[in-house]
Amino acid sequence: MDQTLIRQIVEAALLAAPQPLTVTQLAGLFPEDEPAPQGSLQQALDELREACADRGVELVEVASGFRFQVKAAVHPWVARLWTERQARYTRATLETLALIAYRQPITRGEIEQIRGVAVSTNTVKLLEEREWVRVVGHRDVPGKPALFGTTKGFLDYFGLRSLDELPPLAELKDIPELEPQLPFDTPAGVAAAAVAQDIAAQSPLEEAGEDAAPEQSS
Amino acid sequence: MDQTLIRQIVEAALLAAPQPLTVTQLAGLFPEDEPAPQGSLQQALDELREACADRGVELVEVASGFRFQVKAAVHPWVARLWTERQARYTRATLETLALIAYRQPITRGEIEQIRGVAVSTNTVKLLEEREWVRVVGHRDVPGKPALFGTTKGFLDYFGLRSLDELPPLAELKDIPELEPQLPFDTPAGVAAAAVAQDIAAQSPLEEAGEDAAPEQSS
Amino acid sequence: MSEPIAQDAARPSHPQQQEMPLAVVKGQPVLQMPQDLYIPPDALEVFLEAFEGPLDLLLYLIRRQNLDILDIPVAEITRQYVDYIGVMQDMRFELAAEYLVMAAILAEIKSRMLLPRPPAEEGTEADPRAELVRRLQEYERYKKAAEDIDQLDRLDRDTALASVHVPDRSAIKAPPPVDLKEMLLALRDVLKRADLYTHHAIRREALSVRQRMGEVLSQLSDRQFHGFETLFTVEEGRLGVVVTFLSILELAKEQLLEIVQEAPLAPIYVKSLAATDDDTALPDPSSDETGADAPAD
Repeated sequence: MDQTLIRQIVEAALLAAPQPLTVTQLAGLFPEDEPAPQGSLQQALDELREACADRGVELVEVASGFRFQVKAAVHPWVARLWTERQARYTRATLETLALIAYRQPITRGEIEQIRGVAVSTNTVKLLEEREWVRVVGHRDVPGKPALFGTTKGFLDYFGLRSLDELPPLAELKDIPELEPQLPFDTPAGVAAAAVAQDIAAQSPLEEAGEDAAPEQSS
Repeated sequence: MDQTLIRQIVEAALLAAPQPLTVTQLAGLFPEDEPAPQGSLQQALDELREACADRGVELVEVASGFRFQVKAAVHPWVARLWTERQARYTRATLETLALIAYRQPITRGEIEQIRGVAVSTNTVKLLEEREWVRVVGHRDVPGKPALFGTTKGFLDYFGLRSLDELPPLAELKDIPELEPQLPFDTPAGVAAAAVAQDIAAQSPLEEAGEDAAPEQSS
Repeated sequence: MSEPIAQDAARPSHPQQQEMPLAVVKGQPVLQMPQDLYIPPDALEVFLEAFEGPLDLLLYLIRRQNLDILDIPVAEITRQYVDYIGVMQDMRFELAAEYLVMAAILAEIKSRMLLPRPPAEEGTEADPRAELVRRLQEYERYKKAAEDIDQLDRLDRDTALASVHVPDRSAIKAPPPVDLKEMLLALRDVLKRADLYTHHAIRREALSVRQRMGEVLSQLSDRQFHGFETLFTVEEGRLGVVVTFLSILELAKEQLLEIVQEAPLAPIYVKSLAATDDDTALPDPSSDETGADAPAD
């Protein structure tokens, strides 16, 4: 079978399928009596990936297979197709997600212990509704709290093939300032300005307090 | 603005949009203070159309705008993404198949005698269409009933080198010990629900690919 | 490449350029962070929303303000935190509780630092700050991890799925999968029933003979006489020859085969008595049936 035809089939299938496709799934497109030759699918994927160099889309591999996606460089223009703003996620949501991703399986109580603050039911529900996390079991302690883990959908959404591709967890940082009798030597005015800048930079106010649903302001 | 970038934006937008886009809609992707130069969008569309010559998709203009679509030439393969499973075979079909396998060559009348019930023409036709059984001759008695036997395709499907590899009938009598491991003894409703779930859960591709050749007229 | 407007529009617009308000509390812009950070009642709301809890606030104070969190006026902070309970009524009380717990922890650490330790325990007692430091460090790690995750290119925000139209959505119909066991179970049921109709009980036989019977019939489908020997394939070995021979005998028994020998030791010829497919113009014996499967079970 012609490699050009195989490449065309793979390209068309990846663009026609509503979800990423694995090499096995791609192989399933070919009838048994005329299968794609050994290695030809991988070759087609390589060729397609290279052919994207100059294009507006790229071929990426995520947890559940290969997919074409819009290049980040042109996405800002493409995003104007959708008038409504994309969901933004609060720090509470992202920190909860991070703890589930890096420490799974983990209970809500354990998340609260590390964050030092209650995790609202809505935060967990939001992550479950997005199908980014799911209950993977229950810890065998009184109350049988649910253990949460991340899903393939989480990896797909963030363009990852596996959890290994998450950014490495930072090293523990020293907290040298935690010494007694350290003078509070920063002038109040300077400190206030620093706080103001920080807060403006991370603009926490506009995303705080709405765990329930990511705002879709437009 | 660079024509390459404009082409990339147009390509990405057409691939990201769920519906065809008009030139006006494409122009709307560019901010007012940095619009796409006069004619550049049409040029981008022309370039993209030409670039599809060797690809599995093509750029076409339809009533509501431009869109990429799967080329008819590769559609037979791509269509296997949406393979539908027909309903499972009835008990009558399976019994008929088993009797043909174990007692070939056998006429329909003989099958009916053993089963104690009539065998419909459709049942046999179904097995013939699947190319699992075929007429190997006709018994030389009044009515010249067809003698059925199994095919090589039957052996291939079940992974047998010869009929000898089917379990001896004597072992079948002891099958109750075998039964608990099998899913078939679940109540019909439960089993059907489980099957339905299976089918819903797994992508159709995973089970595609044993017979129906993609040479489907499109 | 120029920065597209879409990106800019995603950021909230701040109308004032000269001085950004720290926050808006009760409709009034707050331009200056109150000096006693941990106490001001009006700023409480700001903090509760700007920080992800007491650990976050403490980290901030340590990292950015060089504040010695242990050198705070415990009596004062305690009094004011208690005052906040009133303010908290119409706010998120569970958050206030967490800040109060943290204040209590700080107070406890401070008091333990001030009190002379019993000599016996001096060597063994851990620094009361150690646990707090450990928690702060661990929280800081995951706070960073959350920021990292937020930086990942993600669908909808940074990219979108590319897809094309499929002009022909007609699905291919695939026949149902069949498990061998499924078929065997069906057969077992037949056998069980057949036991009731005893004269049709099936006895065990070599299936290879059955298979070969079909093959021999196909070979003879031209209804001509064939040499007996031509039906055997030497390459199959002795077993193959025996299987073929048995199948010929079985076919003869079932009157599907005619075996002819003109004289002793003369060549043997066989001819199929089974009609070929060409004869299918004969009346279909099934025409008198309903055409539907009678219920089997």
